[in-house]
Amino acid sequence: MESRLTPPTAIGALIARCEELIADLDLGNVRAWRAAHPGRVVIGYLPIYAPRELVHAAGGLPVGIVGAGEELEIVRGDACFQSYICHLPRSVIELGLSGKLDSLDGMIFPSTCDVIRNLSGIWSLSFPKKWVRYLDLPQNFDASMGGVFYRGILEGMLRELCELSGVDPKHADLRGAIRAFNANRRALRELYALRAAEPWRAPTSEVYVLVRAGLLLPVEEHTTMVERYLGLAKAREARPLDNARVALRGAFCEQPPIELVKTLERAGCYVVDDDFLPMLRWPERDVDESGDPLDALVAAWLDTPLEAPSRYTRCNAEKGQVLIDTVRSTRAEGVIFAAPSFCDPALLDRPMLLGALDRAKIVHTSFKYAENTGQMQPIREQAGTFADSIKLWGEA
Amino acid sequence: MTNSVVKEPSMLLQKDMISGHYSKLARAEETGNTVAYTFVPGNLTELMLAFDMLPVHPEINALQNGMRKLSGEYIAEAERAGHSEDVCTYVKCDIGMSLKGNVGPTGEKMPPPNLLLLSYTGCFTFMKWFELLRERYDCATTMLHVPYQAEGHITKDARDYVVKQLREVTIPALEKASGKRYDEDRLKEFLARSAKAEDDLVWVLESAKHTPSPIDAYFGGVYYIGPLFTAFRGTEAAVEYYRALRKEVQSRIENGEGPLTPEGQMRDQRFRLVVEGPPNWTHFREFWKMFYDEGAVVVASSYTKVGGLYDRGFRHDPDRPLESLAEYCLGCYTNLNLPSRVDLLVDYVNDYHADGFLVNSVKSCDSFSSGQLVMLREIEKRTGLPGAFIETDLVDPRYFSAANVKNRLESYFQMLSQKRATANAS
Amino acid sequence: MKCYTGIDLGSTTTKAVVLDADGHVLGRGITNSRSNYDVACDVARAEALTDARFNLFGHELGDSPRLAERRDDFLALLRRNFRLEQYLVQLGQLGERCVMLAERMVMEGAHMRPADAVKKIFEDMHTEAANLFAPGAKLRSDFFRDLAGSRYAALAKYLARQKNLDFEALIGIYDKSIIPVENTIGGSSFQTMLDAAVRRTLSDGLVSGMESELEHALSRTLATNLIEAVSVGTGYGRARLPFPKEHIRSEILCHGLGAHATFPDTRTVLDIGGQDTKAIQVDEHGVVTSFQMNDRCAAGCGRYLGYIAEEMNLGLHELGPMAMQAKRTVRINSTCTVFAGAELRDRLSSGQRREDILDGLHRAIMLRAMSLLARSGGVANEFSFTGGVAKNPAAVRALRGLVQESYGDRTINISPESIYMGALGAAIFALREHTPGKEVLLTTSGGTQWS
Amino acid sequence: MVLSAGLDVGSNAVKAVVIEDSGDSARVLGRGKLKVRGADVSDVVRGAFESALTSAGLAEGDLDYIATTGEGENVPFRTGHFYSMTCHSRGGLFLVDGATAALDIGALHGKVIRMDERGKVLGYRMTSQCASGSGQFLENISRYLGITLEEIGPLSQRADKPEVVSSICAVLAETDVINMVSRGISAPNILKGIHLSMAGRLLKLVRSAGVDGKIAMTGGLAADSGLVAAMTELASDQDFSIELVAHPDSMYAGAIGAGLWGAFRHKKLAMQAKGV
Ligand SMILES: Nc1ncnc2c1ncn2[C@@H]1O[C@H](COP(=O)(O)OP(=O)(O)O)[C@@H](O)[C@H]1O
Ligand SMILES: Nc1ncnc2c1ncn2[C@@H]1O[C@H](COP(=O)(O)OP(=O)(O)O)[C@@H](O)[C@H]1O
Ligand code: SF4
Ligand code: SF4
Ligand code: SF4
Repeated sequence: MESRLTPPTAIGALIARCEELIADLDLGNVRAWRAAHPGRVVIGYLPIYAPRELVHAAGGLPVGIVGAGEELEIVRGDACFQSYICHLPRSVIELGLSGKLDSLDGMIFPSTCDVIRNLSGIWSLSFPKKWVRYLDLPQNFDASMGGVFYRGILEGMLRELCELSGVDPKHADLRGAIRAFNANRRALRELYALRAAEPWRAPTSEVYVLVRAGLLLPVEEHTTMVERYLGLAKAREARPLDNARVALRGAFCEQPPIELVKTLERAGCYVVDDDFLPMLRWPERDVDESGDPLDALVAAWLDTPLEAPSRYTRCNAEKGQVLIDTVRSTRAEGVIFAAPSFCDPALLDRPMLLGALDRAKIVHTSFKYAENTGQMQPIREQAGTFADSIKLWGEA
Repeated sequence: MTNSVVKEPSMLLQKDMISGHYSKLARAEETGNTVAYTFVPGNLTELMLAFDMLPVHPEINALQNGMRKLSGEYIAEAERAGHSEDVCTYVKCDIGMSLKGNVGPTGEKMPPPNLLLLSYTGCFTFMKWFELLRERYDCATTMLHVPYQAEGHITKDARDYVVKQLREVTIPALEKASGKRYDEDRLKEFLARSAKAEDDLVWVLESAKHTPSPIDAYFGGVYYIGPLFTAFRGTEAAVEYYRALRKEVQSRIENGEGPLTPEGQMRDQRFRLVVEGPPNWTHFREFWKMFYDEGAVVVASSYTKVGGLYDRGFRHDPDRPLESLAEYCLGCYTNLNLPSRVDLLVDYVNDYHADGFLVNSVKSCDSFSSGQLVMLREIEKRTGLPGAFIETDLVDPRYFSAANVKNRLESYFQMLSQKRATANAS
Repeated sequence: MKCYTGIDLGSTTTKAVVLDADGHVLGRGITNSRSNYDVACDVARAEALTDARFNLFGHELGDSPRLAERRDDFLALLRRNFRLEQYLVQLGQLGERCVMLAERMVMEGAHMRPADAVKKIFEDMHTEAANLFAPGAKLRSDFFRDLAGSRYAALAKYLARQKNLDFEALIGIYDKSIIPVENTIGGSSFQTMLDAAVRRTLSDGLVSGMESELEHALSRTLATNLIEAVSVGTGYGRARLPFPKEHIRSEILCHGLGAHATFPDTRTVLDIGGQDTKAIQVDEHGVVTSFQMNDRCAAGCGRYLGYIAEEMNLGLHELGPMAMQAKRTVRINSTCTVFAGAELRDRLSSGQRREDILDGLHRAIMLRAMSLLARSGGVANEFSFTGGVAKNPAAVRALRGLVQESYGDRTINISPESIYMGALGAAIFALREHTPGKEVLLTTSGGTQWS
Repeated sequence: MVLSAGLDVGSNAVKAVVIEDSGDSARVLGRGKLKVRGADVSDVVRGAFESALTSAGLAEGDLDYIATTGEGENVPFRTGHFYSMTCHSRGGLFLVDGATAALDIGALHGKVIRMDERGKVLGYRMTSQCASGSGQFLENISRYLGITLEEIGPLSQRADKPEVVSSICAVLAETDVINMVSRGISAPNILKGIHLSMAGRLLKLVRSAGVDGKIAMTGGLAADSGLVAAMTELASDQDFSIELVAHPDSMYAGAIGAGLWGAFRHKKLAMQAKGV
């Protein structure tokens, strides 16, 4: 039954490099970038979406902060957050207070949920000298209302970023930035397409770390890396296993431990789609490179079919539609809903998504995790049973 | 006499207002009134009244159900229907009630909404809540996005954004749902009455600066804010209620009396506290008793500001109808950023001569709770006073551990008196 | 002599401290908490008074120049023998009950009647009892329940295998019998047991030829009347103590005060007990200025270690020393007490060393404590660690490391009497109740010279 | 005819069965069960397996397939592995004819598994990470009360005034229980109180999985007649139409399911080998 999937050493090395980047909580490579680019800013951003193009245009490096994974010991973080709040803010605060984020000149806290919103306040109380911005993404998607408001925010942000990095706003190359990120997102879309088609060539345990490395790398470098992986993966020797094809949802903000992804694969699942790290993949189309670049970014938020619990869906019919379309297009046989414990947005959204799946006759299963979940056994049992039931009874 | 509970006359008045409202709702279909479901923070009551719409506040139903010990079963019902244990229990209590036939806390049936009016202030859960309600009722929904006061003040851009939405989205939606035309002059009349009642509420809340305090600004305070934060703002009834309340408090001040508790006049005021966070509703009396038994009176609280920071000067303004509504939405307590919340509480501690402050952290509410531990430390630092921290929930009876809360409060009060004793000795 | 008692009725252990009118500690007593709170309280108090008597006795002996030099050895031996007597008395009661239950039991296929088996077990326990308390022997626990329990289990296991008896049923007999036995206060009086202990000790010949002086000192000790003037209760079960409300104090204030009295420069106190953890800040008078405690989840408290010890079939005393043998610390994230056993089995089966796992568990507990400390305002200088878990060397080591990592150099005080801090604080409150404003400060060694 | 073994390696005990599958019907030839506590798991596995073989009168070499469930990695000699809910549903259906769901309550987790008439898993619900109200908890309490596992059920059914346990945390609940004893509450009333609170939680789980009708109790706590009675009582109070059925072999349900799936796989593999 078990076929060994031995990655060619080139892929192994590439993935190992990603894992190293992720595991380095002191952000060594960011520090190195900073040292190599004196005067330019490094700006952190939290889930789930921030227009990184602004930072890039101001000559800076945007760095995604999605928590700290399972290795960081939490002391001060738990002192700031009660037990019934998800894990992400505690590890972010722990990173901050222990000096591991000193290489960042500022932080952007998007309007993802109350926790991240309030974290922005904690941040300004804790680091009064650092640049901190709350990014109020509009929930009114009319260009004349939400659009105008959002454009104002983006303009202000770009101005401040330029000021921080000593760049004349007139020289900020926003269009160039859009181009660079479009290229990156294209590569990631190709990666996801490959995985959906032939998950044995691009297993999710690799895809996940490969994408995640994009939080920390300059975008051009990451694009090259993804393209390289694509070339290697397409050429690799691998044959399919008798696994169940599943789509994963709920993990858009606090990220699951890599071990969880591996556990799913070991339990007989091919993850053919997921909602990991939306900040790196949204919007799932090219941002307009020709017109006014700020307007293009505004439109990117207003007009794309983004589906995440933090974004208002305008009508009942819209709910879950993106998911159902994805399940169909990736030929997933079921959906695993894995959400962080105590994540109100994900967990309040869940009954609605599951309802939509039921109506579409798509099977699903759910469980919760935390970024430092150590006990994989219950998860393995649930995922394994789900895979068993798809495999043993799939056709019938 | 063992079970009789002492109530202030104003409380009885309020009780009538509320039950009157619920029976109006029950008869909404007969009387042809349209019904809008909406939320307390940043509510647009005057605007709804201007369209003769009756508001239903799901949070108020939830808290009333909590006080009437019905919430446990409703929450269980929602969890049975697939809701997670982890999420806000107001939502689950409401969904559970609706699943169980939508019978309101007074035993009368609630009408389904003609419109879901989502004026979204200070909490993301509201948005999910309305999506869930929309799925249940499949009715017209309108969303007013109110930005957060991230910079610690209301920006012009934010206000313009809200006003524009009010004009181009909300008002048309209300017109459509009610079948009535927007009449700005009517709105202005309501706003003028609001401002009158608001003056009296502020007077009452600030009466706690007296020693002894004539009110409890938390356990009593939640009653005092009732009419103004819900369906009655802008009505003549509210104006009268606050006039009566003010008189009542005035007479207590003159007689040097303390607040009325369910067990009668509170005599001995040993500790003056400022409280942050909503109360627990399922064990409200038991909770309150833990305070007055120890001679603790609350002189200021943030919870009484979730429906507007009137004591900081804001008034609804008939001369700037939509602008002042927008500022109202933007200005509610939960829409303040954390540093502003800290500033406000520090001011309360100082202005009201408090001996200490307490955070009641509720499991349900990320909007309130996340960051409270940091606030606690910051306030301790700035005021030099010790703070206390307890954890309960709004309406989930499983999360109220009386022994635990009592243990902490007792320890805290013993600590305050020990501190005072040594301060006096030296 | 007037004395002042503090009683700390904890979830796991019940502690008593007796002070004299000058605030000197006369004696300390401890017992395991049990379902009958009054008994637990009485036993702890009796133990403290016994301890006080021994201390007084030592004092009296000190007056006799001939005896003085051998006093410490003699006293230590006497204490051990006294405990042996106590043990034997309780063992007798336990044995009777167990045999009675076993009589009613049939075990198919067994090569021995259950009652005879139980009799045999108790005979062996009686025989080996003296060794248990012999000088130099390491006790697994301070409590009869654990001491007798572990010996019974070991002997029962052996016998069950040999004679094909049902081991679980034998254990069941013990579990059933121990409860009534520990919930009745022993029949023999202090004096009878002391007499027996003295006889036993004299037979060792350590002080032969000095019997008359001993006699004299003994009678003087017994003639001193210890009159309890005021008792103050604290701890988890304090509300159920038979004390008036004004003689009940929050354990937070008591721990703060106890730590302050023992180490006057203490500004931060961490107390880890059976099911709760408290981080307390105190000022220069021992007055609490801020505190934090865990809420409704007992993850990472002393009980957690209790479960682990049980799972590994170790005594609580042995757990820490074993963890100290770790070569590397395993990362452990879940400290849910109930899952502790499962987590341990998981990790053992994945091939990790048990010393390393144990060390990881200790670190995990201390990490939680560090968070509470941070919540309460951090770790100031000096810092005292109190409660039962402070007796565990691995826990202490983990704490030292973490404090160093997060706060730098801090003086960390750990008294050998750490478990009594709450009771000590309560006793000081009792004394103050009587003599208001009395400031009690102990010497840093944390006790009287004889303890 | 196929001979297979099913081994359920649990956190509390290892259960082993030997199954004879003769096409239309199957039967359990032998059983073995050993507690894990304190011992090396692989020894326990071996021991339970041997005693199942002995009671079936067979030797390891007679078996066509050895299937595991639970912590299957501890069984190096396994032929294949199936996940626990796949096995409990199958085993539950085997033991309780016409069951629409299996309720598996073990030492640490409770799971309800909804299935169709062929034993296919349609959905499930599981208790959360927090171990409140698990079998382990009940076991600790019974030790504290000086009661053997077998006595729990009968005693609980003698209760006249069950005392409710308020704490959600199992550890704090233990202290609650000590408190109760100190207030003179009788063991039956305490046990029944615990059973009722567990029953409440489990029924909630059952409801949330959308299950009604006949439910097969599987796992260790199926042997606890007090829990089953409490659940039945509470369900009827709540007008919840379920019928809970325990079988003397319930604690072996996981192992039986594994054995049955093992036999199924063996036949399939044999057919493939024949080139069918
Ligand atoms: N001699 C010892 N060695 C190691 N740990 C001990 C020892 N005695 C007690 N403990 C630990 O202390 C805990 C009990 O602490 P204690 O302060 O008595 O708690 P409580 O006040 O809640 O009863 C036990 O659970 C155990 O972990
Ligand atoms: N007769 C009984 N009465 C009550 N509980 C029992 C009985 N027999 C076994 N148990 C409980 O069943 C649990 C073990 O269940 P099991 O399904 O074997 O768990 P696991 O699969 O996790 O090892 C133990 O916690 C034990 O307390
Ligand atoms: S995991 Fe959920 S609750 Fe936590 S920060 Fe992210 S979106 Fe908010
Ligand atoms: S999270 Fe808080 S503010 Fe939001 S709905 Fe719940 S209780 Fe209200
Ligand atoms: S069972 Fe474990 S996780 Fe649950 S409350 Fe108790 S200690 Fe905490």
